[in-house]
Amino acid sequence: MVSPILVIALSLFFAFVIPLLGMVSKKLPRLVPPLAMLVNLWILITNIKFVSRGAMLVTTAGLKPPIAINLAIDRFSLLFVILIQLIGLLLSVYYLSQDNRDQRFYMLFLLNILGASGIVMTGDIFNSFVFLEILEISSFGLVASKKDRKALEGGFKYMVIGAIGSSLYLLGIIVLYLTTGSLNMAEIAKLMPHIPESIKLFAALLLLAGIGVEVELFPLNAWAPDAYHGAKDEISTQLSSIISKAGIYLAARIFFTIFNGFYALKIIFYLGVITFVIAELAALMQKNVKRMLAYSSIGQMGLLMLILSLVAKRGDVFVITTVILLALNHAFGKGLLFLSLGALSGGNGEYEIENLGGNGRANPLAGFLFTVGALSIVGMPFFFGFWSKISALISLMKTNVIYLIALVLVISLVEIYYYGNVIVNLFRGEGKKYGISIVPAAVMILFALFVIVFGIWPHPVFQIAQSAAVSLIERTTYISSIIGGM
Amino acid sequence: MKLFKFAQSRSLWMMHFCTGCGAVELPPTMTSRFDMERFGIIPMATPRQSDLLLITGYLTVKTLKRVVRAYEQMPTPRYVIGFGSCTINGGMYWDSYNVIKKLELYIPVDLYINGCMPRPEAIIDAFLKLREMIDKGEANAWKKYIENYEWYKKNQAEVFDVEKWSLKK
Amino acid sequence: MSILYFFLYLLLVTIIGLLYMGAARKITAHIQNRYGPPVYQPILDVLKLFAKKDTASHGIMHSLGPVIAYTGIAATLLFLPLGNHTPLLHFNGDLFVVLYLLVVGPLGMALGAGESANSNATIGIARALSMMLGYEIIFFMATLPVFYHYGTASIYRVIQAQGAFPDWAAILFPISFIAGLFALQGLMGEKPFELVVAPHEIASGPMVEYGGKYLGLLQIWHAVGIIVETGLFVDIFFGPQSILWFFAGTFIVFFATVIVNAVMPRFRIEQAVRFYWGLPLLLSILGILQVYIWR
Amino acid sequence: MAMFYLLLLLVLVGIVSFVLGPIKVLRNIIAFLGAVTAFFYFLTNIKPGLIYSLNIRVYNVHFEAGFSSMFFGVIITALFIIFLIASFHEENDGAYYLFAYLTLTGALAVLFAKDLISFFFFFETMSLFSFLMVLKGKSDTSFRSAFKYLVWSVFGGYAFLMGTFLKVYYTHSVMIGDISYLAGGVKLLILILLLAPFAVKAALMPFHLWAPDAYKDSKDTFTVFFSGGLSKIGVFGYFLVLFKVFTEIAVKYPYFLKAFAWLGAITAALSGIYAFMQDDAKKLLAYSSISQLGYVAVGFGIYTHFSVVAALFHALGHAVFESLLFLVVAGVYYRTKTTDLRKMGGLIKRMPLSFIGLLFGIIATSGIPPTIGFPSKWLLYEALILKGDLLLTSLVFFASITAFLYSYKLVHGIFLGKLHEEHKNVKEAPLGYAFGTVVLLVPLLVLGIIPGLVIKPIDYIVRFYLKPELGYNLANMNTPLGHVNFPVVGLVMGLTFALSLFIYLIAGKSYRAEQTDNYTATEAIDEDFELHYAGEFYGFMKKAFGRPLTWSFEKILNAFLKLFSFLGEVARGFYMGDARVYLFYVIAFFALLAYLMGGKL
Repeated sequence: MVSPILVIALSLFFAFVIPLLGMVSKKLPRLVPPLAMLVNLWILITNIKFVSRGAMLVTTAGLKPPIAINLAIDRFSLLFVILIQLIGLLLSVYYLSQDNRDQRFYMLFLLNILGASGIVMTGDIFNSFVFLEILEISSFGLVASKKDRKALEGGFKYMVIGAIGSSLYLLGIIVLYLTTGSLNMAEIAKLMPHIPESIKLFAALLLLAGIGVEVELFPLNAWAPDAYHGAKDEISTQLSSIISKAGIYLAARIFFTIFNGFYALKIIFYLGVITFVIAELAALMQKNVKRMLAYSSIGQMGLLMLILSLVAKRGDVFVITTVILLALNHAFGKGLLFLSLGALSGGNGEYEIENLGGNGRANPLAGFLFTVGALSIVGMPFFFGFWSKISALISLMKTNVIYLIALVLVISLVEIYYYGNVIVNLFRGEGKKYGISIVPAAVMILFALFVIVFGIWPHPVFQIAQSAAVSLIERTTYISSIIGGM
Repeated sequence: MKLFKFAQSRSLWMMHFCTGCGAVELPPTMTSRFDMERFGIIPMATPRQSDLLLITGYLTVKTLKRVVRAYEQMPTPRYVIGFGSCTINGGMYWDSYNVIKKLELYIPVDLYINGCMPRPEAIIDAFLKLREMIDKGEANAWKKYIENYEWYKKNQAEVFDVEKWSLKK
Repeated sequence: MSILYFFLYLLLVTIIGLLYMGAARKITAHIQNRYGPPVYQPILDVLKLFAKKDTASHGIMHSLGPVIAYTGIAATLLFLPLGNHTPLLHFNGDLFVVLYLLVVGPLGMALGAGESANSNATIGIARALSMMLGYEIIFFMATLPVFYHYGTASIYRVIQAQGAFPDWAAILFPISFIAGLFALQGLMGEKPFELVVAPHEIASGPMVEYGGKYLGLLQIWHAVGIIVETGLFVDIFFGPQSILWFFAGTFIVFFATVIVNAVMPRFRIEQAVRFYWGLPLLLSILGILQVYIWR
Repeated sequence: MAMFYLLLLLVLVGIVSFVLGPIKVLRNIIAFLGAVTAFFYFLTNIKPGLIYSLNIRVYNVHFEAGFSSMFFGVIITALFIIFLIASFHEENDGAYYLFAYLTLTGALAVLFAKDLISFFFFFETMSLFSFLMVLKGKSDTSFRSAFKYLVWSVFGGYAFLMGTFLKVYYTHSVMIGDISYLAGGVKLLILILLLAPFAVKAALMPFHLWAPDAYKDSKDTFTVFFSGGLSKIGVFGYFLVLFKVFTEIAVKYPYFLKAFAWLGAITAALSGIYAFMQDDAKKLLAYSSISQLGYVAVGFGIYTHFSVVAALFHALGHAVFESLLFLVVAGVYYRTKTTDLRKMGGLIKRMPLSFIGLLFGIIATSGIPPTIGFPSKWLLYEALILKGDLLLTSLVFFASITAFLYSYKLVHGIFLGKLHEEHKNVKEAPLGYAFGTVVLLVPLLVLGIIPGLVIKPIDYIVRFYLKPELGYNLANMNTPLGHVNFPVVGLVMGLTFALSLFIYLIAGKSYRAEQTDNYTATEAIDEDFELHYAGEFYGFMKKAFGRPLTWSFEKILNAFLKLFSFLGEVARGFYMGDARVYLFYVIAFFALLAYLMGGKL
């Protein structure tokens, strides 16, 4: 077998190779990321069969946990890391088509993917902090890489809030270390019962701050609209499809595995609801399509978090499955939306609805893809979104919060309203025609295919998500498989 | 057939074309003093419905064409009564440049009522005369119009634009 | 055989209706201190009209309009019991058949008048139809309590359910009866609701392009219409009558409308409709409440 | 299995005709054959009581064919064929037919669906693709109306979904089944939520706001199917919810039924009034369609055996004559390129067949015998009087009077009056339209004279749920109140018509007059003189109605939209774009948490 540690090691290696290649030729660097992703994916896929019900332990420096740093990969994390690498691969292929980027961009991109995968794979809470830092810093760079006023502004805001968040996250880790004397997630989880409530709560809140920035929870998500708006379209895709997914994973891992569905999740529940409502309402009033997408993706994350927090009420496999489905739908649908919006606006920053009027008719492919993405996000039948939304509602029902179903449906109507408005405007009147080269088109079509194919035949995704969910739910197995019996 | 003739003579629906001062004599004729409805004569709104065209007073170039049009719109059998001396010879307007002197030249007239103005008694008398004529089958002026159509048209053409004003059948 | 019977029946009622029209003219004349024409005058008019040689027609629908009109009213007549005298068909249809057949006539005339591209005609039609929003609904609401009270929708059974003089529907439901009288005035198109044929205003409205035999058909349509409309009213409100008393009743009702017609000026159209939505509507609603209270 | 095959067939035909998009002839042939095959497959293979459940692993989709679904299915599929044949004359791409077929698939699947989730699924499918059909409409405003339509129908769908979840939550069964045994008011809530989408589809006020625009702006031939066919889903839904889901409603909530009936009557009356105020033919027809569906709601609201029979019969009648009217107007538009009543007129001389179609269409709309409109109206009135709600009866009668007004305005505006100069040489509508017109005329007259033909199946649908009171055979109908022999009515009308025609023929002859040979106070008019009186046709009624005419549901809706946009503004207020403020948020957040958790720390 090939050790998954290589995923991290190789990514780092490739990242440092890039500048060297850059000296050789300007064209080479952009070939590196796809290569790296391919290798990583190959490694991960070879590992799938070794990841059984518990977590697969990958030790470093020949020491056993809890002493040593280690990766702990169970089905849940494997699913997420594969998702991240896959979207990373698609994006890096997307980059192939466009030159006039300097090599640093590709470095940042690789590091970003590295950070995300690291967060997902590590079994060590301090490492998760390290990877979080890598992730965030590289994202600041990526957002700002457009080098215009908006982009820099967005990057700056992201950096400020992200820095605060991650420092608080570190603080939380320190608190846990002081009380348990361990940095290993499994170890901490094992000792969790012995920690006094107040400390537990304190730590949980601090950690929540760090994660909240990533998953765009209400008060901590102020950076998101500007960052999404300022960044390039593909970077926005990355923000919504990769970084926030890492955040979701971290939230699930920490608050469920470590804190064992601790009631701090109640806070997440309320925050999720608030985020969901406020963001969607804000999107309703947006005339700028890209900002609208930003708000909508915040809203989606809010929905995700509130569904996730339902685990506190009842550790149910179905709820986690729903979370995964929503995450997948969001990753692909929203990614598709951002990319096709880029194609529709022809790369120049004209995201106002009236500027986009008729562009859908002028560029049919991009218009069609945007429509597909939008319909999937609002959860129309024959698209993957339908299943994720239905199962979200079902899990709401299973956990006896009927009134939330009404809320979610009303907000979904709001979603229909603004997305429908955009779609209708896209196909009204005569618009400007922009060419779309083959590679980005192919990437977008792949995104769309996922949404449509699994919208019509969702069963495989359901199965995978379920098995992943099971391995998250059985936390005792996870713990025992890392540091033997408890 | 006899019955129909009887009906025709007994029910005359009148369209009074009030071109001149003669019209003032009609209200007393209709209302309670003289009451022409006794003889089954009532005023009608449109030429389509009426049998009897009553030309009350002088005709000018301007009104003649309209009279002709109205006359042609009336379904046959149709009757014309020239009312007052103006319709006979222009009356007091005999030397006016734009008054029609002789009505006969343009549409066939069954009978004239002489005088200026004829009193209501005279009008009713005329109606009764017309009734007799119909009974006897003498009131055939409308047939004359159909027979000598071209001649009438020629006369009309001297006064106004026949093409525009007369109806195609 | 029965078909022949229908034809004679129809002919008879048509003549009676024409005589009613003559009577109306006579009455009006006397009110205006004149002699007026002989009572049989309308018959002469109709004969004259049918004797007309060449009448103008604006096309097939324009020609068929009066035909359809007469069709509608004749068909209605065959479903309407005249007091105790019942045509063969009375049991095959009830109130709603009659009500809907009554509409065929105006519709036919409307279609015919419409094809003659004459604005006056169309304005007349528009008025006629709008007037229906006024009187038709009042008439319906006025008759409803009777049918509801006797628990049937068949005119024949309503007649039979009523008795001799004291228990007539008119006595039982005086409010509805009055409302019905209001409605009847509009239904007959008499002043103050004579907006459809307003000779001095829109040149006799729908009839403006009709002369000769078309006008004749419309005349006999109107003639039968008088009998049917007043007859429906008498049937519903005056219970079972022998045929003679039935016609007496219809004549009395008709007489009332004629007198009102003779002394009334004319409404403007929206005034007329609004009038119906005022007092008559209130009365008919009161009538309905009355029957509820009785139950 | 048959049902699944049917749906599959439809989807495949749609996809094929999409692929064949550019090759017009072949595509049309395929589309046509597909529709016909589907129709006959439906007639032959699908029997009531047929059950099939499709397991897509994640979820089990249950199908069941009942009498009602058969009834509506036949109507919808037949109308689809008529729409299809006519639509070949228009400029359409392959996608248009794909969407059309998927709409039909959704509609039929809704009829077959046995469990609520898949019902919702197919309902949304239908809404989505019919939305796309409207989006492909003819005018630029079609976008706006399509959007309106989407939002409304999705609103209905979500209400239905909410109801579904409530039902599942309380009854633990996702199947379409009884909820009337539930305790408390929740069952009323579920009832209303489940009825909402059908109220939207059948354009019951106040859910009708999408309909006039959507009907006006969708392609003319599609409107035939849209108004005649898809609205039947709404009627089907009424039946489903009132009889299968809430079986004891007459006992539990009689007042709900009363309110429902009144709502239907108000819909009929008000939209009748709106209808005769319109100057656009399609908009007028849209309102008339809404008005006619109002009667159906009344029939269901009365909830007696023959009122429901009347409602279903009227639904059928609506499908026939409303589609006929829309089809004729579509043909007229095809020739004259306008639906504005003020710009047309006198076309009777140019398009006689269309005129006949429209004439009988409006006669049926006004419910005059001997057409399909009459028996249902008659039954409905009998039911109303028997129920004893006289004021409701009067309101319904008022509505049916408005039918005369808008019907005449329609026929006069298009076919009667003066022929316009630019329409001097228009031809009769092309074959596709003519075919539909003739085909629709047959049931319109036959079922008007012999209603017994369809009363029987309808009675089968209803008598399972309600005590049969209506006595009927092929010709007669008996209610406790009265009795009609429809053939006799037809016969008498024919007879008297023959008589009057005889009088007309023996009387003196007549000549054909020009339209300029007209009584215009003896003024000579020339060809282009404007004699056609069509604009402001019932203008004086504006005065008669006064202010109330200006009230509309739009205002309430706009108030809602205002509320939402206000909330949106508030929400946006949080993201004012100042980094310092955002920092403040973070700190405030922690202050708040510290305060809330203060006790525990």
